[in-house]
Amino acid sequence: MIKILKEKIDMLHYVELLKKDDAGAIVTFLGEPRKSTEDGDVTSINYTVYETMALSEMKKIEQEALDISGIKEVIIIHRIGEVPLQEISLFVGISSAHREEGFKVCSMVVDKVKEKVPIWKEIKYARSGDS
Amino acid sequence: MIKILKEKIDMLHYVELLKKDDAGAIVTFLGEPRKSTEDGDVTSINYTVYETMALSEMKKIEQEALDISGIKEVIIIHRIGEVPLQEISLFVGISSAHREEGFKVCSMVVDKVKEKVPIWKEIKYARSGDS
Amino acid sequence: MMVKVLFFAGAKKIVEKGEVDLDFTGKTVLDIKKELLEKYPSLEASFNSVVFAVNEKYVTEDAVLKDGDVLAVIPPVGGG
Amino acid sequence: MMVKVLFFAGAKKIVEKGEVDLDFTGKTVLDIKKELLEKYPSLEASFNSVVFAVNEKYVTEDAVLKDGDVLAVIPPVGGG
Repeated sequence: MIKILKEKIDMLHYVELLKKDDAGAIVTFLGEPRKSTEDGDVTSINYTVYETMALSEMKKIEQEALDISGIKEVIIIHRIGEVPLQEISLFVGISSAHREEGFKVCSMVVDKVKEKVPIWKEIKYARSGDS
Repeated sequence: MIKILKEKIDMLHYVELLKKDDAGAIVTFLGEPRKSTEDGDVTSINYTVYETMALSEMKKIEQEALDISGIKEVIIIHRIGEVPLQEISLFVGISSAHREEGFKVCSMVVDKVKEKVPIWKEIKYARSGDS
Repeated sequence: MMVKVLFFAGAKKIVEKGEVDLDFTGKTVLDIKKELLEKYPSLEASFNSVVFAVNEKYVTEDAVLKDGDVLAVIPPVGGG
Repeated sequence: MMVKVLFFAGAKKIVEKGEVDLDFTGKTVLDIKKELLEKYPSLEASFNSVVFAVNEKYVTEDAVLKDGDVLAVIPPVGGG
Protein backbone atom coordinates (compact mmCIF):
# COMPACT_ATOMS: atom_id res chain seq x y z
CA MET A 1 0.00 0.00 0.00
CA ILE A 2 1.21 3.49 -0.82
CA LYS A 3 -0.32 6.83 0.14
CA ILE A 4 0.33 10.54 0.12
CA LEU A 5 -1.59 12.20 2.95
CA LYS A 6 -2.20 15.76 4.10
CA GLU A 7 -3.25 14.71 7.61
CA LYS A 8 -1.43 13.01 10.51
CA ILE A 9 -0.24 9.44 9.87
CA ASP A 10 -2.09 6.97 12.12
CA MET A 11 0.81 4.61 12.63
CA LEU A 12 -1.08 2.02 14.67
CA HIS A 13 -3.62 1.57 11.88
CA TYR A 14 -0.88 0.75 9.37
CA VAL A 15 0.96 -1.55 11.78
CA GLU A 16 -2.25 -3.55 12.18
CA LEU A 17 -2.41 -3.90 8.38
CA LEU A 18 1.15 -5.28 8.41
CA LYS A 19 0.29 -8.16 10.76
CA LYS A 20 0.04 -11.52 9.00
CA ASP A 21 -0.09 -15.05 10.41
CA ASP A 22 2.98 -16.03 8.38
CA ALA A 23 5.01 -12.90 9.21
CA GLY A 24 7.34 -13.12 12.19
CA ALA A 25 8.89 -9.68 11.86
CA ILE A 26 7.65 -6.16 11.25
CA VAL A 27 10.26 -3.45 10.71
CA THR A 28 9.07 0.14 10.58
CA PHE A 29 10.79 3.42 9.84
CA LEU A 30 9.39 6.74 11.00
CA GLY A 31 10.91 9.91 9.63
CA GLU A 32 10.29 13.17 11.47
CA PRO A 33 11.42 16.76 11.07
CA ARG A 34 14.57 17.09 13.15
CA LYS A 35 16.03 20.01 15.02
CA SER A 36 19.81 20.15 15.01
CA THR A 37 21.93 22.86 16.57
CA GLU A 38 23.40 24.00 13.25
CA ASP A 39 19.92 24.46 11.79
CA GLY A 40 18.69 26.95 14.38
CA ASP A 41 15.14 27.00 15.60
CA VAL A 42 13.31 24.59 13.30
CA THR A 43 9.61 24.35 14.12
CA SER A 44 8.33 22.35 11.17
CA ILE A 45 9.03 21.25 7.62
CA ASN A 46 6.74 22.03 4.73
CA TYR A 47 6.67 19.25 2.14
CA THR A 48 5.59 19.85 -1.44
CA VAL A 49 5.06 17.14 -4.02
CA TYR A 50 4.70 16.38 -7.72
CA GLU A 51 1.86 14.11 -6.76
CA THR A 52 1.10 11.98 -9.82
CA MET A 53 4.78 11.21 -10.40
CA ALA A 54 5.43 10.67 -6.67
CA LEU A 55 2.65 8.06 -6.55
CA SER A 56 4.03 6.30 -9.60
CA GLU A 57 7.58 6.23 -8.15
CA MET A 58 6.26 4.97 -4.79
CA LYS A 59 4.31 2.26 -6.59
CA LYS A 60 7.52 1.10 -8.33
CA ILE A 61 9.43 1.01 -5.03
CA GLU A 62 6.60 -0.95 -3.36
CA GLN A 63 6.60 -3.51 -6.18
CA GLU A 64 10.40 -3.96 -6.11
CA ALA A 65 10.17 -4.64 -2.36
CA LEU A 66 7.27 -7.10 -2.70
CA ASP A 67 9.26 -9.01 -5.32
CA ILE A 68 11.94 -9.87 -2.74
CA SER A 69 11.64 -13.34 -1.21
CA GLY A 70 10.11 -13.45 2.29
CA ILE A 71 8.45 -10.02 2.06
CA LYS A 72 4.76 -10.28 2.97
CA GLU A 73 3.53 -6.68 3.01
CA VAL A 74 4.89 -3.22 2.20
CA ILE A 75 3.38 0.10 3.32
CA ILE A 76 4.81 3.48 2.30
CA ILE A 77 3.03 6.63 3.50
CA HIS A 78 4.34 10.16 2.99
CA ARG A 79 2.70 13.13 4.61
CA ILE A 80 2.85 16.46 2.77
CA GLY A 81 2.14 20.05 3.80
CA GLU A 82 3.40 21.39 7.10
CA VAL A 83 4.71 18.72 9.49
CA PRO A 84 5.73 19.90 13.01
CA LEU A 85 8.64 18.45 15.00
CA GLN A 86 7.82 15.05 16.56
CA GLU A 87 5.15 14.27 13.96
CA ILE A 88 5.70 11.62 11.33
CA SER A 89 6.50 12.74 7.78
CA LEU A 90 7.34 9.30 6.39
CA PHE A 91 6.15 5.87 7.48
CA VAL A 92 7.63 2.75 5.90
CA GLY A 93 6.53 -0.64 7.23
CA ILE A 94 7.64 -4.05 6.07
CA SER A 95 6.35 -7.38 7.27
CA SER A 96 8.41 -10.44 6.50
CA ALA A 97 8.88 -14.04 7.47
CA HIS A 98 12.23 -13.33 9.16
CA ARG A 99 13.90 -10.21 10.48
CA GLU A 100 16.96 -10.17 8.20
CA GLU A 101 15.04 -9.37 5.01
CA GLY A 102 12.75 -7.02 6.95
CA PHE A 103 15.62 -4.76 8.03
CA LYS A 104 17.29 -4.93 4.63
CA VAL A 105 14.17 -4.12 2.63
CA CYS A 106 12.90 -1.41 5.01
CA SER A 107 16.23 0.39 4.77
CA MET A 108 16.29 -0.05 0.98
CA VAL A 109 12.76 1.34 0.61
CA VAL A 110 13.55 4.41 2.74
CA ASP A 111 16.69 5.06 0.67
CA LYS A 112 14.73 4.81 -2.58
CA VAL A 113 11.92 7.06 -1.33
CA LYS A 114 14.48 9.71 -0.40
CA GLU A 115 16.31 9.30 -3.73
CA LYS A 116 13.48 8.93 -6.25
CA VAL A 117 10.15 10.32 -5.01
CA PRO A 118 9.63 13.93 -6.13
CA ILE A 119 8.94 15.50 -2.74
CA TRP A 120 10.71 18.61 -1.50
CA LYS A 121 11.13 20.06 1.94
CA GLU A 122 11.30 23.62 3.06
CA ILE A 123 12.44 24.14 6.63
CA LYS A 124 10.38 26.55 8.74
CA TYR A 125 12.09 28.47 11.54
CA ALA A 126 10.59 29.98 14.67
CA ARG A 127 11.81 33.55 14.05
CA SER A 128 12.84 34.45 10.56
CA GLY A 129 10.37 32.77 8.25
CA ASP A 130 11.52 30.44 5.49
CA SER A 131 14.90 28.91 4.79
CA MET B 1 14.21 1.69 28.75
CA ILE B 2 13.86 -2.05 29.15
CA LYS B 3 10.87 -4.05 30.36
CA ILE B 4 9.57 -7.58 30.66
CA LEU B 5 5.78 -7.58 30.56
CA LYS B 6 3.05 -10.15 31.03
CA GLU B 7 0.42 -8.03 29.26
CA LYS B 8 0.02 -6.74 25.69
CA ILE B 9 2.69 -4.31 24.48
CA ASP B 10 1.19 -0.87 23.85
CA MET B 11 3.40 0.01 20.89
CA LEU B 12 2.09 3.53 20.39
CA HIS B 13 2.98 4.48 23.96
CA TYR B 14 6.59 3.43 23.42
CA VAL B 15 6.84 5.11 20.03
CA GLU B 16 5.75 8.38 21.67
CA LEU B 17 8.60 7.95 24.19
CA LEU B 18 11.05 7.56 21.29
CA LYS B 19 10.18 10.94 19.77
CA LYS B 20 12.82 13.60 20.39
CA ASP B 21 13.30 17.04 18.82
CA ASP B 22 16.81 16.09 17.70
CA ALA B 23 15.89 12.65 16.36
CA GLY B 24 15.04 12.43 12.66
CA ALA B 25 14.56 8.68 12.49
CA ILE B 26 12.78 6.04 14.53
CA VAL B 27 13.33 2.41 13.57
CA THR B 28 11.20 -0.21 15.29
CA PHE B 29 11.18 -3.98 15.21
CA LEU B 30 8.13 -6.02 16.17
CA GLY B 31 8.50 -9.74 16.65
CA GLU B 32 5.39 -11.90 16.58
CA PRO B 33 4.67 -15.61 16.78
CA ARG B 34 4.67 -16.84 13.20
CA LYS B 35 2.78 -19.64 11.53
CA SER B 36 4.70 -21.48 8.84
CA THR B 37 3.48 -24.45 6.88
CA GLU B 38 6.16 -26.79 8.19
CA ASP B 39 5.19 -25.95 11.80
CA GLY B 40 1.59 -27.03 11.52
CA ASP B 41 -1.20 -25.22 13.28
CA VAL B 42 0.57 -22.80 15.62
CA THR B 43 -1.86 -20.78 17.72
CA SER B 44 0.49 -19.08 20.16
CA ILE B 45 3.91 -19.18 21.73
CA ASN B 46 4.46 -19.46 25.46
CA TYR B 47 7.55 -17.56 26.60
CA THR B 48 9.31 -18.36 29.86
CA VAL B 49 12.12 -16.30 31.36
CA TYR B 50 14.96 -16.27 33.88
CA GLU B 51 13.79 -12.82 34.84
CA THR B 52 16.56 -11.28 36.94
CA MET B 53 19.25 -12.38 34.48
CA ALA B 54 17.12 -11.40 31.46
CA LEU B 55 16.74 -7.87 32.83
CA SER B 56 20.45 -7.60 33.45
CA GLU B 57 21.29 -8.81 29.91
CA MET B 58 18.73 -6.41 28.41
CA LYS B 59 20.22 -3.55 30.43
CA LYS B 60 23.67 -4.34 28.98
CA ILE B 61 22.32 -4.43 25.43
CA GLU B 62 20.51 -1.11 25.97
CA GLN B 63 23.69 0.52 27.27
CA GLU B 64 25.83 -0.77 24.38
CA ALA B 65 23.30 0.72 21.95
CA LEU B 66 23.12 4.07 23.76
CA ASP B 67 26.92 4.31 23.62
CA ILE B 68 26.83 4.40 19.80
CA SER B 69 27.10 7.87 18.28
CA GLY B 70 23.83 9.38 17.08
CA ILE B 71 21.59 7.09 19.15
CA LYS B 72 19.10 9.15 21.18
CA GLU B 73 16.83 6.58 22.81
CA VAL B 74 16.58 2.80 23.08
CA ILE B 75 13.51 0.81 24.14
CA ILE B 76 13.48 -2.97 24.50
CA ILE B 77 10.27 -4.67 25.68
CA HIS B 78 9.77 -8.43 25.82
CA ARG B 79 6.41 -9.95 26.57
CA ILE B 80 6.33 -13.31 28.37
CA GLY B 81 3.61 -15.87 28.98
CA GLU B 82 1.29 -16.91 26.19
CA VAL B 83 1.42 -14.67 23.11
CA PRO B 84 -1.11 -15.42 20.32
CA LEU B 85 -0.38 -15.03 16.59
CA GLN B 86 -0.44 -11.38 15.45
CA GLU B 87 0.39 -10.05 18.91
CA ILE B 88 3.78 -8.53 19.67
CA SER B 89 6.26 -10.62 21.65
CA LEU B 90 9.25 -8.29 21.22
CA PHE B 91 9.36 -4.54 20.65
CA VAL B 92 12.67 -2.83 19.94
CA GLY B 93 12.65 0.89 19.16
CA ILE B 94 15.61 3.12 18.38
CA SER B 95 15.54 6.85 17.83
CA SER B 96 18.54 8.42 16.19
CA ALA B 97 19.68 11.56 14.45
CA HIS B 98 19.92 9.81 11.07
CA ARG B 99 18.45 6.64 9.65
CA GLU B 100 21.69 4.76 8.93
CA GLU B 101 22.62 4.23 12.59
CA GLY B 102 18.96 3.61 13.47
CA PHE B 103 18.68 0.61 11.16
CA LYS B 104 22.11 -0.71 12.13
CA VAL B 105 21.55 -0.47 15.88
CA CYS B 106 17.95 -1.76 15.82
CA SER B 107 19.08 -4.85 13.94
CA MET B 108 22.05 -5.29 16.30
CA VAL B 109 19.84 -5.01 19.39
CA VAL B 110 17.35 -7.57 18.08
CA ASP B 111 20.21 -9.98 17.29
CA LYS B 112 21.64 -9.58 20.79
CA VAL B 113 18.25 -10.03 22.48
CA LYS B 114 17.75 -13.28 20.58
CA GLU B 115 21.29 -14.43 21.34
CA LYS B 116 21.79 -13.37 24.97
CA VAL B 117 18.55 -12.84 26.87
CA PRO B 118 17.47 -16.00 28.74
CA ILE B 119 13.96 -16.35 27.35
CA TRP B 120 12.59 -19.57 25.93
CA LYS B 121 9.70 -20.29 23.68
CA GLU B 122 7.39 -23.22 23.57
CA ILE B 123 5.14 -23.41 20.52
CA LYS B 124 1.46 -24.16 21.15
CA TYR B 125 -0.51 -26.02 18.49
CA ALA B 126 -4.23 -26.00 17.82
CA ARG B 127 -4.76 -29.77 18.12
CA SER B 128 -2.10 -31.74 19.91
CA GLY B 129 -1.04 -29.60 22.82
CA ASP B 130 2.62 -28.71 23.31
CA SER B 131 5.59 -29.02 21.01
CA MET C 1 5.77 21.80 -31.04
CA MET C 2 4.22 22.56 -27.66
CA VAL C 3 5.71 21.22 -24.42
CA LYS C 4 4.34 21.85 -20.94
CA VAL C 5 7.10 22.55 -18.42
CA LEU C 6 6.51 22.04 -14.67
CA PHE C 7 8.60 23.72 -11.95
CA PHE C 8 8.86 22.70 -8.29
CA ALA C 9 10.47 23.85 -5.05
CA GLY C 10 13.33 26.34 -5.60
CA ALA C 11 12.91 26.45 -9.39
CA LYS C 12 9.22 27.29 -8.98
CA LYS C 13 10.10 30.22 -6.71
CA ILE C 14 12.58 31.59 -9.27
CA VAL C 15 10.22 31.25 -12.24
CA GLU C 16 7.32 32.43 -10.06
CA LYS C 17 4.95 29.93 -11.55
CA GLY C 18 4.40 26.20 -11.44
CA GLU C 19 4.03 25.62 -15.16
CA VAL C 20 4.58 27.22 -18.55
CA ASP C 21 3.57 26.13 -22.02
CA LEU C 22 6.58 26.41 -24.29
CA ASP C 23 6.60 26.59 -28.10
CA PHE C 24 9.75 24.53 -28.46
CA THR C 25 11.88 24.27 -31.59
CA GLY C 26 14.62 21.86 -30.41
CA LYS C 27 14.62 18.11 -30.08
CA THR C 28 16.02 16.83 -26.79
CA VAL C 29 15.78 17.59 -23.08
CA LEU C 30 19.19 19.24 -23.34
CA ASP C 31 17.83 21.61 -26.02
CA ILE C 32 14.89 22.61 -23.85
CA LYS C 33 17.19 23.04 -20.85
CA LYS C 34 19.17 25.61 -22.88
CA GLU C 35 15.99 27.33 -24.01
CA LEU C 36 14.71 27.56 -20.44
CA LEU C 37 18.02 29.09 -19.33
CA GLU C 38 17.69 31.76 -22.00
CA LYS C 39 14.15 32.51 -20.90
CA TYR C 40 14.94 32.39 -17.13
CA PRO C 41 18.66 33.18 -16.65
CA SER C 42 18.26 33.13 -12.86
CA LEU C 43 17.70 29.36 -13.03
CA GLU C 44 21.36 28.84 -13.88
CA ALA C 45 22.67 28.09 -10.36
CA SER C 46 19.88 25.64 -9.60
CA PHE C 47 20.20 23.98 -13.02
CA ASN C 48 23.52 22.44 -11.94
CA SER C 49 21.65 20.01 -9.74
CA VAL C 50 18.28 19.44 -11.43
CA VAL C 51 17.17 16.32 -13.22
CA PHE C 52 14.25 15.96 -15.62
CA ALA C 53 11.17 13.82 -16.00
CA VAL C 54 9.08 13.47 -19.14
CA ASN C 55 5.50 12.35 -18.61
CA GLU C 56 6.32 11.43 -14.99
CA LYS C 57 9.35 9.28 -15.76
CA TYR C 58 12.96 10.25 -15.07
CA VAL C 59 14.92 10.78 -18.32
CA THR C 60 18.48 11.61 -19.30
CA GLU C 61 19.24 14.85 -21.12
CA ASP C 62 19.49 13.14 -24.50
CA ALA C 63 15.85 12.01 -24.35
CA VAL C 64 13.86 13.15 -27.40
CA LEU C 65 10.70 15.21 -26.80
CA LYS C 66 7.50 15.05 -28.80
CA ASP C 67 4.55 17.39 -29.16
CA GLY C 68 2.36 17.47 -26.06
CA ASP C 69 5.00 16.07 -23.67
CA VAL C 70 5.04 17.24 -20.07
CA LEU C 71 8.58 18.01 -18.92
CA ALA C 72 9.17 18.37 -15.17
CA VAL C 73 12.22 20.18 -13.83
CA ILE C 74 13.12 18.23 -10.68
CA PRO C 75 15.39 19.90 -8.10
CA PRO C 76 17.14 17.55 -5.62
CA VAL C 77 14.34 15.68 -3.87
CA GLY C 78 14.14 15.52 -0.09
CA GLY C 79 11.32 13.38 1.15
CA GLY C 80 11.34 11.46 4.38
CA MET D 1 30.08 -26.37 49.51
CA MET D 2 26.48 -25.59 48.59
CA VAL D 3 25.50 -24.42 45.11
CA LYS D 4 21.97 -23.63 43.96
CA VAL D 5 21.26 -24.93 40.45
CA LEU D 6 18.45 -23.45 38.32
CA PHE D 7 16.83 -25.27 35.41
CA PHE D 8 14.76 -23.73 32.61
CA ALA D 9 12.73 -24.77 29.55
CA GLY D 10 13.52 -28.32 28.36
CA ALA D 11 16.00 -29.03 31.17
CA LYS D 12 13.40 -28.03 33.76
CA LYS D 13 10.93 -30.49 32.25
CA ILE D 14 13.46 -33.33 32.43
CA VAL D 15 14.53 -32.61 36.01
CA GLU D 16 10.92 -31.90 36.94
CA LYS D 17 11.85 -28.98 39.13
CA GLY D 18 13.15 -25.45 38.64
CA GLU D 19 15.92 -25.55 41.21
CA VAL D 20 17.97 -27.91 43.37
CA ASP D 21 20.45 -27.23 46.16
CA LEU D 22 23.54 -29.30 45.51
CA ASP D 23 26.24 -30.25 48.00
CA PHE D 24 29.07 -29.95 45.51
CA THR D 25 32.57 -31.31 45.95
CA GLY D 26 34.23 -30.19 42.71
CA LYS D 27 35.64 -26.86 41.70
CA THR D 28 34.57 -25.69 38.24
CA VAL D 29 31.42 -25.44 36.16
CA LEU D 30 32.66 -28.47 34.19
CA ASP D 31 32.85 -30.49 37.44
CA ILE D 32 29.29 -29.58 38.37
CA LYS D 33 28.12 -30.36 34.84
CA LYS D 34 29.48 -33.90 35.25
CA GLU D 35 27.88 -34.22 38.68
CA LEU D 36 24.52 -33.09 37.30
CA LEU D 37 24.77 -35.67 34.51
CA GLU D 38 25.35 -38.43 37.08
CA LYS D 39 22.36 -37.25 39.09
CA TYR D 40 20.10 -36.71 36.02
CA PRO D 41 21.35 -38.97 33.16
CA SER D 42 18.38 -37.94 30.98
CA LEU D 43 19.88 -34.45 30.71
CA GLU D 44 22.63 -35.81 28.47
CA ALA D 45 21.11 -34.99 25.07
CA SER D 46 20.19 -31.45 26.09
CA PHE D 47 23.57 -30.86 27.73
CA ASN D 48 25.21 -30.80 24.28
CA SER D 49 23.74 -27.37 23.68
CA VAL D 50 23.42 -25.74 27.10
CA VAL D 51 25.53 -22.90 28.42
CA PHE D 52 25.89 -21.79 32.03
CA ALA D 53 25.51 -18.65 34.06
CA VAL D 54 26.84 -18.07 37.56
CA ASN D 55 25.08 -15.39 39.58
CA GLU D 56 23.29 -14.18 36.44
CA LYS D 57 26.38 -13.82 34.25
CA TYR D 58 27.36 -16.14 31.39
CA VAL D 59 30.51 -18.14 32.22
CA THR D 60 32.73 -20.66 30.45
CA GLU D 61 33.02 -24.21 31.78
CA ASP D 62 36.37 -23.54 33.44
CA ALA D 63 34.84 -20.90 35.74
CA VAL D 64 35.49 -21.65 39.43
CA LEU D 65 32.50 -21.90 41.75
CA LYS D 66 32.33 -20.77 45.36
CA ASP D 67 30.00 -21.57 48.23
CA GLY D 68 26.58 -20.03 47.81
CA ASP D 69 26.85 -19.46 44.04
CA VAL D 70 23.74 -19.73 41.89
CA LEU D 71 24.40 -21.75 38.75
CA ALA D 72 21.85 -21.54 35.94
CA VAL D 73 21.66 -24.19 33.23
CA ILE D 74 20.71 -22.22 30.11
CA PRO D 75 19.29 -24.15 27.13
CA PRO D 76 19.43 -22.39 23.73
CA VAL D 77 17.52 -19.14 24.22
CA GLY D 78 14.76 -18.11 21.87
CA GLY D 79 13.34 -14.72 22.64
CA GLY D 80 11.86 -12.35 20.11
